[in-house]
Amino acid sequence: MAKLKARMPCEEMLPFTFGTVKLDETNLGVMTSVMALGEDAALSSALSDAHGVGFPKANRTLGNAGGPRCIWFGQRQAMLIGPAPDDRLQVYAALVDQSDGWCAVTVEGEDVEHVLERLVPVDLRRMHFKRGHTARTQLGHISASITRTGSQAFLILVFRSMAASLVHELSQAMRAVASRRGNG
Amino acid sequence: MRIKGKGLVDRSDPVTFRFDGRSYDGFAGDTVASALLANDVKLMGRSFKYHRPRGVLTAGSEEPNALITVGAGASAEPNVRATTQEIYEGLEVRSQNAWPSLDLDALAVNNLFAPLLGAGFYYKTFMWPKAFWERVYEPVIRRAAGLGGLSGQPNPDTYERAFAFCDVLVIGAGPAGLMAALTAARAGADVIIADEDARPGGRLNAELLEVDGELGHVWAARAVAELESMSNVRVMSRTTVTGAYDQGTFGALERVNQHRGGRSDGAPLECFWRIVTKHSILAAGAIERPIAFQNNDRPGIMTAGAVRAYLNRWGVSPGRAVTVFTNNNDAYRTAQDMVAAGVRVAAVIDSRADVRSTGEFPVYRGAQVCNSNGGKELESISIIVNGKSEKIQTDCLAMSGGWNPTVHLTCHMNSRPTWRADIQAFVPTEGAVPGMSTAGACRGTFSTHGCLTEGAAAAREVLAALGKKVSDTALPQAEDAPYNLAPLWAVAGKGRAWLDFQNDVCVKDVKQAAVENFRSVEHMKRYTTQGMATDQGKNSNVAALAVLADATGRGIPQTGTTTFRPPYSPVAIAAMGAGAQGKGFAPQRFTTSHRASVAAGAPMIEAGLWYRPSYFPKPGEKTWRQSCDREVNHVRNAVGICDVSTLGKIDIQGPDAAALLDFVYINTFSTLKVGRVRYGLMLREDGTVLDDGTCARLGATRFVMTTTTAAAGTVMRHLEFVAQCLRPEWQVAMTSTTEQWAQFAVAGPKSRELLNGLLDAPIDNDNWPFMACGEVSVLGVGGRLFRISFSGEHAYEIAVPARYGEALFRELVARAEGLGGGAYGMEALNVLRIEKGFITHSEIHGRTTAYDVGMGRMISATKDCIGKVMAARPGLVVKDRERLVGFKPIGAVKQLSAGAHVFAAGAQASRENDQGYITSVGFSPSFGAYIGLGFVKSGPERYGEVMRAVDHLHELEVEVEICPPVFVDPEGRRARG
Amino acid sequence: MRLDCPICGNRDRREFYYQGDAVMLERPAPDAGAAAWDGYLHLRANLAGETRDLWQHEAGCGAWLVVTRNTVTHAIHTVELASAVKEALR
Amino acid sequence: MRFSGLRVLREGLTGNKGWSAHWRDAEPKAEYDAIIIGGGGHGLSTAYYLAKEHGLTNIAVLEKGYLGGGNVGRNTTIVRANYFLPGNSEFYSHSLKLWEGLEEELNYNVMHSQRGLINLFHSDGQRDAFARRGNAMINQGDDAVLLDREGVRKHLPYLDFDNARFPIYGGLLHPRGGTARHDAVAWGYARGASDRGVDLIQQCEVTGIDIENGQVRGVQTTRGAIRAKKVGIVVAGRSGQVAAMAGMRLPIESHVLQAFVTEGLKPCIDHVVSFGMGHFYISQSDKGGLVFGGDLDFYASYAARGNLPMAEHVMEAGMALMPMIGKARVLRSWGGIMDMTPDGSPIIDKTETQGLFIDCGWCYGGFKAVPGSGFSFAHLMATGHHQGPAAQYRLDRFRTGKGVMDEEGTGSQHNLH
Repeated sequence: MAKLKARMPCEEMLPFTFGTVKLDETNLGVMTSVMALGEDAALSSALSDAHGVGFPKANRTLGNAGGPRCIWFGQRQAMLIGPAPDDRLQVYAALVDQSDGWCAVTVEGEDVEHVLERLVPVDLRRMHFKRGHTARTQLGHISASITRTGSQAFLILVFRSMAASLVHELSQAMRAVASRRGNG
Repeated sequence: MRIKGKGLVDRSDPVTFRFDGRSYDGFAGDTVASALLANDVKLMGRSFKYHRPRGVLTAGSEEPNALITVGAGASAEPNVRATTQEIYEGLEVRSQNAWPSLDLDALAVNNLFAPLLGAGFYYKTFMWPKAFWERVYEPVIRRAAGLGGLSGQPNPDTYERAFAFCDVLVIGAGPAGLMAALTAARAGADVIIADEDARPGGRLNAELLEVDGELGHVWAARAVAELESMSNVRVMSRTTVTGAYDQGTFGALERVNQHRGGRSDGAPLECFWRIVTKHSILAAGAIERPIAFQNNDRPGIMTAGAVRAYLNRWGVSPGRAVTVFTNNNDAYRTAQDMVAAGVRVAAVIDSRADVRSTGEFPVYRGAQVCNSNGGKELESISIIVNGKSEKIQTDCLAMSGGWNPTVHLTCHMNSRPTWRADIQAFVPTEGAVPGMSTAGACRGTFSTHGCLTEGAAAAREVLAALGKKVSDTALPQAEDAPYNLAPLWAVAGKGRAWLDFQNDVCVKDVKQAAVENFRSVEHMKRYTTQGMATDQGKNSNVAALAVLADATGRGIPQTGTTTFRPPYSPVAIAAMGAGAQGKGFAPQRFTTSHRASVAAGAPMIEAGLWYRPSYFPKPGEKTWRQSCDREVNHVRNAVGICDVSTLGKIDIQGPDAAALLDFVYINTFSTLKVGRVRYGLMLREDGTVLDDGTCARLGATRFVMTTTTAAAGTVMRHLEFVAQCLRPEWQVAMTSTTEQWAQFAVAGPKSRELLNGLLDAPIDNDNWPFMACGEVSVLGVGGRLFRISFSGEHAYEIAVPARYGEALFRELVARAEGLGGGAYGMEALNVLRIEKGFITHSEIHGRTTAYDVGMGRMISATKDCIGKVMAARPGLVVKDRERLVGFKPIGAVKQLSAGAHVFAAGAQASRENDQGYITSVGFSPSFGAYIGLGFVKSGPERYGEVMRAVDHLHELEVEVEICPPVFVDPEGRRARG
Repeated sequence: MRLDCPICGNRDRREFYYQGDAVMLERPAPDAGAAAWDGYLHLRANLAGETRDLWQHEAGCGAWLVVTRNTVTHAIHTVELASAVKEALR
Repeated sequence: MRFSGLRVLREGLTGNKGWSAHWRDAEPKAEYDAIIIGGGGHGLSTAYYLAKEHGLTNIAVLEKGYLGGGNVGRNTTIVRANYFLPGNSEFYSHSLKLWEGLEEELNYNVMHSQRGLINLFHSDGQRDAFARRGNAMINQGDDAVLLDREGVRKHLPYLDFDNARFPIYGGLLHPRGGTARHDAVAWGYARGASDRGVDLIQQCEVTGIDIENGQVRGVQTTRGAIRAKKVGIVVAGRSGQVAAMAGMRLPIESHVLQAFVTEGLKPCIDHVVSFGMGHFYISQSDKGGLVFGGDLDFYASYAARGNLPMAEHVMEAGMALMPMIGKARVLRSWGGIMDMTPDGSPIIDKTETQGLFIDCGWCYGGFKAVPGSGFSFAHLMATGHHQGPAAQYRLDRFRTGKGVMDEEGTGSQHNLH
């Protein structure tokens, strides 16, 4: 019997590099919308017990790449990344599988802040937006989740269907920034 | 004429450029204007109305005369100020608004007819005969109007936009701005300093004034270097702050590559910045005023500060025998600098009688220039001194009527500037822009010392507000000369004395406006077009106001004020709309089956932001209709596959999820069993239909709602509104899962047969009846199966995680083809749903109620819901409302069109007789005829009536029978089979 | 224009959706009568001065907000979560 | 004084000394038969038609600023009659007919230019909706032509036909649509009204409306009390505040709409073009500036100025639709205050106070309505009866649901029309 072949949102589009900045797709594995129902504190401790990361404060992430990670994703909502959610969480939260709903890319390099300042209406400079900070905002006209993962690295999530537009927007900005370097 | 040893241009870097086809030499650092003046070219443009020959008036972005077109072909850029365009090797520029040439301009004949072309003449004539306005007068006027021209081709250049954030934005990098930035930056504030010039420094680059014992431009360069070395500072040169907006937001235009040829691919020409700041310091300087006198527009007549700037910054003397006409002290600097540079100064004409000024040049005190003489270049001026007329030979007159502080940005949030009599000028009103302070010349403080002092003081205030410790920055030493001025706006006399140079508004025009009762300054401006030119009145508004005040016998502050709106200087549409050209205007959303559909040759059409296949052509099919008919037949007779992933899917969970659904749908969902789906209709609060769709109950407290593709976002927002604003006490959470699932309709009598080949556990009519739903395993992948139908056939929608979407779609289509069916697109989908009378947003177009679409009885009587009360308004339940019906053509013409209006048989097709209209049509292969849906007054009561459907635009008139909107299987047996 | 979202912080106006007067929080009872419903849905004080209106941080956290704002100066005084304002009304 | 080409010639040859005031500035009298509050386009045309059609000349127009200083002086000058719904169709059709005779009527060149208006559509569904609209226009007796893609290309070759995000399927051409010189309309009506004896009083702000026993008695102003038997409120952008003086709350929310003009350019856009998908419309003035705009800023405002997000959105739409305008530079942007109603259609009606009338709620379509609105409002004020084409513009339609004219179908949210 035929088997269904999986396809990533940015397949065949990435990676590429312009100037000092590299854009690549990342596979985050299982992603689950965790929406609090009831007491937030109870949900946070249940999350900690089950997965070792609590429910993050607004605009923050808990955990790191590789291990379980919880990215704040909206009012009373977080994205649990990595493990399949423990069933016990259902007492405190609505859980929704979003593993296929979002396209995830990493963008990194020396000029990454200059690339993103062309697209994002939030101050993402390191002094204000540190590692572990996250924002729900827009990238161009695309609704996005943007998280700083390193001094020159960000994780960006957008709806899967907009992967091509995301790549287009980022590549335009990357080229423009690279051209300025060329001008010295 | 270039002056040896003068100027800041790089003499080691010669640059060649072309103006009107002729080659000229200049140096790096030159503008087109300075380089042309160095080559003794004085004629650079023509005025708007009279086509008067014009030379350069200023040395900055306020230039009204010397407007040129840069480049050629598609990237030609009109209306560039020669005074700001830097030259580069290979630059090609042309003059404008002249034909056949700048020197011999045919429309200069307008100048002879000037007496007929006074203020507002066009309001009084061109009215006869009536049809001549569009046919004769207007085309002639239009052709003559305008300045430069667009190429007419798509803009080939790249532009970008960006956001920047800071604690303090310093606008202007003259002495005040640089001092403010240094003070703030040294204390650790997050600073952006922006200046429109390529070279920061402001007037320090144009003067020979000293700061701390060195030339001002040297101090400025040192300050800029220090700022650029600091990580908390961003120095933005060639960047004009164009507008002040709410909550500390500023627009700014950076000319990234306008000064360079041969840009690399992807390099932006300009960048439009949105700068967000806690505080701003306006240090934008001042703009010198011309004085109105007869023929004051002749090439060679310039502002005094501009003449000085050309000498000191660019090493150019605009003349060989310079005269100065002034009402203030400042212009004497021009004479002094000229003499020091070895240029002859023929005279200084000072309108003030009581001054004791001297220099190495003749000074006429209490004198006025009353006329200029020459052809296309100044040859001499006539002056009146002690009541006597004298003529002075001169090829450059430097005039100064005083300085206007650059208050523009302080007006952008509706504040009006304040009149200051001592300097005869408007200054910013305190608090005009929240968070903005002002320093230096833009607030009427003109000495270098004053500018430095105020810049530092403004920064210290900001630092205090930011809670930062003020660093000990010593104030540099600089001149503190007094600015002494006696008002002189217009020299009395006959003839035309220009105020607004570009628009050819003269003193007499303002006076005539006053006579004709355009005495309000706003009326005068609109009647004469004063201040409407590309300089936004920067050079002329205050003088025009003064002339109006005089003409109406009022003081200047009593007459009115002047205001300015964004942008400070004009901004290219391409810059503010950067990235939107072509496909960049809105994000594109692609379904997982997109590639497969394109590979199958399907034309993809826009559905909101999504792309969906229109139809799937097969070899031998010549028209879309042939494909569509085949696809409809597939579904009716075998099985069809359609990607329906674009429909909104909202996962709704929580103890109060059912209550929420009961509240937003007109029908009841709390009674729905787990594992079942129900159709629902939701209203806006005003009683009209918002959207429709199915909603499945996956668990006791979990539902999945589907919305139409078009309304997915609107419905999500509506649900959040209800949950957060109306019922925050409810425990309910929702999120969109539209993107998580790839979902396909599998429709037709063979749909179950097809699915059973894919599902790991087979289904039958008992375990999966009509309107059942649940989880399934599809070729080993977990998915969802809904037995719902938008075609009326036995049908399902099957969903898998999106990563498997493409694979499943290909698999489904292949299997469907094996069963005598195949993929179907939007055209077939539309026909199928019309045949069943299912509505889309063509019918629920925002003006229809549940009653109108035949679902009035679905509104539950036993519960409240959004829209229920207002839907019962008397006007919305009358019988003769336009209500949903079907249409069948029954006469000789069998065509229907979804633009036709419907009339009673025999009635004239007029608005008074209008009975309704057709909203959707399709050719039904099942009937072998066109059928349609639409609305007719008292619709359901008129079934069987024969009416006229008239589409004037398509020249189509059809006899139609009004019928129930369900054409196929009205009992609904097929879907249940 | 920028709003201080109580959850996300200071953000550009382009992230927000505007609905209208915050009177929309006070939905009348179904039997409140035509005048009450007309007032709820249509009639507006529409003050030139301080108003309270409903916004949603649509491109951010998704929260509905009550914004107290001056319609003449565009000064923004307070931004509150609509759910909290509504709870307080009950 | 009658204006003519001959007159311009004679004055030109004699030093332009013979021109006189276009209108008379009057001092307020103690009492008038009727007072119009608001010296904008609608107020001035109301006064003109009251005098001309109904012989009421003992009337005054009270203007707090200067004549024509409101929306009539800050719009994008479009004149059209391309409505779908009954109520609007006949009203704008009537107004357009008045425009077509306005120069002769007023002896003032308002430069009404019927250069044609094209509404572009970008999908089959939009084409159908525009076809229905075009047919409604023809049913009303007006003109409309449905253009396919190639038809649009003939008229507007500079549009992006090859690569646009929302491809051009075609357009609905309204040949009699066009533009006019906005200020001239206000001045022409002012001159016409003044010549017929109407007192035009500038710098006179109404601060109160005097009502006794449900009957209007006059107004309080910054220049004293003035008695009047009838008072008409015609103050778009300030309707709510003036109505509040009579204790009324209106179905209106005030919103800011931005507009833009570029530097002067040689002729390049001959029509009025409207881009539905991007909410963008543009024309070129006789002086050469591209005049364009888009949607509301969407938040309630009395500031008459907008913010960048909408300004940028408008420019984006322009670039998406006609990338040849990229190098045109925006010279000036401005904002007008719009009376937004719950259905996007206006109000011309009596009020519960005897003798008090109101004309408001023009959303952002008021300019083209200037002649029609004045004509109908004058009729209502003079006779107490609604004039035919404006009969549906009732205040109570939202309460009753009868005669709601929601052309956009966006429902009772004021800013969505």
